[in-house]
Amino acid sequence: MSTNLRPVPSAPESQISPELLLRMHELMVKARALEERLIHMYKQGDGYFWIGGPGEEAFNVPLGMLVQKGRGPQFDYCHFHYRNSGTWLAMGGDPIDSLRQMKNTVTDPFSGGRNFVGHYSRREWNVVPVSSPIEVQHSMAPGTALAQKRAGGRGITIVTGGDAGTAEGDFSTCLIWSSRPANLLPVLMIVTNNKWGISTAYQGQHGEKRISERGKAFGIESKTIDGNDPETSYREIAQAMEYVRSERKPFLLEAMVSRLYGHSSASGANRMTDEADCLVGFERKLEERGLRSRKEMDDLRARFTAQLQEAHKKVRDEPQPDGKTIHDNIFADRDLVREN
Amino acid sequence: MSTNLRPVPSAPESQISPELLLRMHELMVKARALEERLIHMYKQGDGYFWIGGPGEEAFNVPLGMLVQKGRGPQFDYCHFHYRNSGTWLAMGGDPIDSLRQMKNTVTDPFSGGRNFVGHYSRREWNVVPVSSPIEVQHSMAPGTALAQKRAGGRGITIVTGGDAGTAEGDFSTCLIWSSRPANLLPVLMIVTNNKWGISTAYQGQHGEKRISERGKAFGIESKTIDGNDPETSYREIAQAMEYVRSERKPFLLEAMVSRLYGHSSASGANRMTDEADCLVGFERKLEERGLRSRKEMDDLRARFTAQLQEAHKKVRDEPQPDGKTIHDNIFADRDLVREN
Amino acid sequence: MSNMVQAIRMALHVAEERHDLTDVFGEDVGPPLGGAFTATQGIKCAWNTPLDERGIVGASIGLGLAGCRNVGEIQFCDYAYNTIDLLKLAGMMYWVSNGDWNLPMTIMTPVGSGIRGSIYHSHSFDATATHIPGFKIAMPSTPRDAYGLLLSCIVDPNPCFFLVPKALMRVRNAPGEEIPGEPGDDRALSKLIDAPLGDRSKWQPQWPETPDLFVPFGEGRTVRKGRDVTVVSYGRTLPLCAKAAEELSQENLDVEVIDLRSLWPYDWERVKESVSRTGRVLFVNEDTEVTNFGEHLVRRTTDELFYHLAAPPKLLAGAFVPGIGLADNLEMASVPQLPSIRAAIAELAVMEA
Amino acid sequence: MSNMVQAIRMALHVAEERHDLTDVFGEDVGPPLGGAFTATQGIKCAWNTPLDERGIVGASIGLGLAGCRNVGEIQFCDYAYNTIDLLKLAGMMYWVSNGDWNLPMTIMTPVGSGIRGSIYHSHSFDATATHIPGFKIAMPSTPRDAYGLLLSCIVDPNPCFFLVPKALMRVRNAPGEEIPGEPGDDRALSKLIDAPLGDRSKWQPQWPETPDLFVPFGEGRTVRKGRDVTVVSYGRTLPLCAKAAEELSQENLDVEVIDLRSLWPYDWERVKESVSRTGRVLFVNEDTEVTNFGEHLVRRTTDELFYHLAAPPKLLAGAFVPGIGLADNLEMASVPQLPSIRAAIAELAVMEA
Ligand SMILES: Cc1ncc(C[n+]2csc(CCOP(=O)(O)OP(=O)(O)O)c2C)c(N)n1
Ligand SMILES: Cc1ncc(C[n+]2csc(CCOP(=O)(O)OP(=O)(O)O)c2C)c(N)n1
Ligand SMILES: [Mg+2]
Ligand SMILES: [Mg+2]
Repeated sequence: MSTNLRPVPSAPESQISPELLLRMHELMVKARALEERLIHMYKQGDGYFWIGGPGEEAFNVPLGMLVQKGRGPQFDYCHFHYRNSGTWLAMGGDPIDSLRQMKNTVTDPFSGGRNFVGHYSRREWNVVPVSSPIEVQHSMAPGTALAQKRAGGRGITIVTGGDAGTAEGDFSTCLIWSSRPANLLPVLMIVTNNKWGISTAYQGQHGEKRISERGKAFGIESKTIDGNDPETSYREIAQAMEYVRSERKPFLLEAMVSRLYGHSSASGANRMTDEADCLVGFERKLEERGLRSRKEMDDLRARFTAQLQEAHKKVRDEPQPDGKTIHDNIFADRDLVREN
Repeated sequence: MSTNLRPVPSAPESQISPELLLRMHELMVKARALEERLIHMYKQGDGYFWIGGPGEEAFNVPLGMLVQKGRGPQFDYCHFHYRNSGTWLAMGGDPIDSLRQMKNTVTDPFSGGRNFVGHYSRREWNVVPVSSPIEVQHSMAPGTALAQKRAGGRGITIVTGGDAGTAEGDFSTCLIWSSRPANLLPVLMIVTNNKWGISTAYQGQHGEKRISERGKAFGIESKTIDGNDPETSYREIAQAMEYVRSERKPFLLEAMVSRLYGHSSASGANRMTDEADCLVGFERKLEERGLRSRKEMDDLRARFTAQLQEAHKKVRDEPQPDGKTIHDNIFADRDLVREN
Repeated sequence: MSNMVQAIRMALHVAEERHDLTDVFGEDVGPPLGGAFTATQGIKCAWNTPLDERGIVGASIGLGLAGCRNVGEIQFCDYAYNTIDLLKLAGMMYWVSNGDWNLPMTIMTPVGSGIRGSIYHSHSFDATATHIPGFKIAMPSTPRDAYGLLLSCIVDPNPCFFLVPKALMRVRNAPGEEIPGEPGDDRALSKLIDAPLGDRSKWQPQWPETPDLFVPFGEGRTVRKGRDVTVVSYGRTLPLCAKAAEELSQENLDVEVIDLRSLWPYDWERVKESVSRTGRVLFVNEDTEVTNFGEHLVRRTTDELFYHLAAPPKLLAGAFVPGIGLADNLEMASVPQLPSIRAAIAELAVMEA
Repeated sequence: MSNMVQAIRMALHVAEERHDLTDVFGEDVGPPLGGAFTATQGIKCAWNTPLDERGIVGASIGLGLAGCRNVGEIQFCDYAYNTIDLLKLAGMMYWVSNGDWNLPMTIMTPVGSGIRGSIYHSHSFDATATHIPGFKIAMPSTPRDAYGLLLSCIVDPNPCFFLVPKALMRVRNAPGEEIPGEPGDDRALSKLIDAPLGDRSKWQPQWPETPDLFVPFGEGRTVRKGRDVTVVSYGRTLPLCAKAAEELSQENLDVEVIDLRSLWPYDWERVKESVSRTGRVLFVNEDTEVTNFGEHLVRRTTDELFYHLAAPPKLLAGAFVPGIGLADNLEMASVPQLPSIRAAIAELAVMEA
């Protein structure tokens, strides 16, 4: 790894309450168990493709806990990419729905079996459809933020993406449109930097010392944090969000994270041993601080694993969409997004 | 104008020889006379559309004088935009050819009457076809620079564009591809900042203090200069070029310039009174320094004007392309760019 | 009586006053210019964007997702070709979310030849647009249709393209086809709604009272009835087809001319009924002729009407060349003109069955 | 015997050794992966780019302008839709400079369905590509054709698309259609040129000696002769058409199958000769069916062969839906499959004249 990517110093001691830490841990375990189940499904042939966010839980879970979820410009708009399962769960998503999308059942609430796993979408929560093309969400984000700026209130637009994806012009579009002096926009731009784009290493492709520095020329507040530490993540995300909510200005947050199972099932979806596991680190801390014992944590993990196994069984029996339905829902006849 | 755009301090006293200054002046006058003739042609109906670079001569002429002109990777590749007439002339271009393109005659050596005026192209000189879509040249520039890096030598790639155009993703593409640690590229990126994109003022759209600062995050050497001063321009371009030629690394040069006749004929092509005229300033200096008298300058101007008037008459009688030729030159049957 | 840009302006005004249009935006769309063709002068919600078409389409999608009816302009359709991925995403938003997220948005853009715009200001967009599922596509040939179609685009809960034929920007309505409420006198209307030259900072438009008048999607217009040949067109070539038909009527040829007006959905019933009667059909548009929307119409014709045809269905379209050259001869040779249209109709009329 | 990815790899190797290919580049194209489909493993001049398709197409143009024969890969054609403007520019470089600057470059990209790639990894690109003037377009359906067509693309002095049907990446040549010089044994070939799992840093491919074998542009291949119906296809659907023809031969239907192989220029003479004989033609491809290249072929057929037709020329193509859904049923219903192709041929064969 190039010196560009020296480890990010962690933030000072936490002020986060023990309850919150435990809740965060629970969600991280749940998210990991979900991803492991999904990988298992893939390997069993219960789904054609897996992609997700194992290794990013320490960042994605706090993010989801801090999203102001709801419908319309008073709430946060979420333009996620395909590694946000932890965020989704922390927002209150039901893991079985991810299994449904994995198995492309008609019951998949995000796309009815049309889209890949991890491609969330829910109008009730302002989660716009995740799409596979890298970085396009960054060109759309200013649009929802514009509506929020005009509406007043504290709703913000959150857009996430990976490190390699910042090479697309859309990343630059988001920087430019969010920082226009004529209309600064409440956009929280998040880069989860796992130092890889599929098989392509970060260091050969990025002349930037840190991706977050790309905000500086535009006067955008920017920061790079250790996304492997959930306490740091929680605090930093909360701080960045507060800035965006109250100042109505953009913020660029880069989080250094791990990629624990490689890129996707296309690269085998096997456990990497050379990447730090945020869950291991966090659990050690919780144990040291006497907040949760190893046994409690193992039980928790076992409980989620069992629940997901049940869910898997259930989903296996759910129906596949009918071929004739491909023509359904091409055009809407009502303006659903404007109805209350 | 916002404080973002405070005037750029001029460089220290010139070391440029009087001969060079006089040559530069002559070319600036010639370039101005050419643009004025082209505008005149437009207003007379001898052409459908005018666009060009009056007001940018103090930057564009030195640029053209410093280009290492020739064919193939040992020479400079030029990816120009539509305001580089001064550069073209300084490289040795014949002004009558611009008139031909203005009048879309079959004799137009750049496109045979197919393309707008100012859309230069010449393989012998490594000048790739200027295209109207803003900023696309920035995505192509890394390609010629790659060939040059591999070929060795001192050839560089020069790419020019306006201020507003830097909002396109292609500008960011050029920054990123030129500064890849795996292969730094000899690209001289030039932004001529006239503080306008057609009718849209700079200050509402640019959060950057200076466009050149966008290079910093990528470790790209960057500078903003007063492009209205030909001595500064010459020195700064020479310095930037020397860096790119010898270091084989990118450089981002922003030049503050004037737009003397508005955007194009679409906005009337009338002389603006609120923009500084680089030629006026330079002529005052030359007079003060006793290098060229007012009378000599007036004569020079009159001579070019007369020559261009003659050329205009000549071009008026040259034939238009035949409609049947639209199908010519769609596919090449020989690899001309590789033949010597 | 309004020309097409004025009609567009009036529609935008009506939409921002009565139909919750929140944003009209694009390069040079806001003050002081009000659009490269002046179509957005005096619109209160019009604003200037950065020079970034991906940002424009992206913002249009984002605004639509947030429930804001909006019109994003691409200054010339020639500059939309780096956004096809985003347009495709817009077209699939409702489908991919299986009916959860619809997307109200309109992309307005000038298309086609006719102003000696040379290579990068003369493109057609109908072939590209009709190949993107999930969009409704309108393309007027009269100011009144521009008014009614644009209003339909704006209130539609789906992504729409509003394609404006550049060549017809200054064309006026035929007598009797005014927009109700607009002054009959051109000068009077201009005084009310055209921004003055020079300083415009204090200018306020005076809008005539014009009604909601929706030209629905999928409803073509039979511009001229006829027995011998059916001609189907839209945009710049439509009035040329009508003119050719009129001229040919003096040669005893009775030509029916249909203005498609909306390309998706399109009025197949009208085309079908006509071709079933005439047995001969010519489709005319100016996009380049390979993988052209007119070829879709030819295919549908052979699919459904083969046994009604008295002659092969024909397409007259733009030459398959990389661009439209600047010189007059080049432009004229590249896209259908009155003589070539007339000749194509006349030839088709006498083809053996 | 090679499969299609291996054939591509061998062609790239031959081109870098003997035909001045200087660069093969794109996302994950260089070591360690050697391409999402392994098509660039072991190629010395292959390198990884930033994740930026505009940069890839732009660099390909720039390299070509500098005289470097190059192959730029777009990982999936679905991700080329933000580069259409650049592709159009490439296609016009020679024309706009009136014959001064030709542009050798190849854009290679996997296309189509067949791997349950869902919405964004299943797109076809033939409709889009054939609407861009100035490109030559190759689309193989066998490894040997992939080898020969890719070599033709690389040495061509013009921009070329090399469209690789994803579904056929692992398909092998029919017996007797090997690439001369390749080992007949699959395992032997794999040992020579497939990168090993795990650490590849010390791996070196052992290339078999394969010759220059150019499949020229504009030359289709009659895969099967027949008297009753002509079927014209390319890419993924071609072997399905051949299979359908074989099955239908047992029902006494004699079907001719033509593999177009190159979509521009295309072998019209071959199609024309065949349709003149059979009077019936079905075009099959999997791009969405509105403004589809097959519609161009239908149009040309009615234009030139109307009076030879015994039945309407038909097109079987992809459904006009925003994407190909992930679930098996959805994919199968979205693009032509063996049963639908067989049915379409059978139906056409008995249509009344
Ligand atoms: C526009 C586009 N190009 C290429 C791809 C193929 N692709 C999928 S993920 C990926 C790498 C993404 O890397 P990064 O942005 O760092 O995100 P990560 O997967 O590492 O979280 C690529 C190239 C794509 N999905 N979209
Ligand atoms: C991609 C694209 N979008 C829009 C246009 C229309 N257009 C032509 S020039 C221009 C403004 C360019 O401003 P800037 O980059 O500052 O250059 P300047 O003309 O001021 O030198 C615009 C919007 C275009 N030519 N290309
Ligand atoms: Mg990454
Ligand atoms: Mg400018």
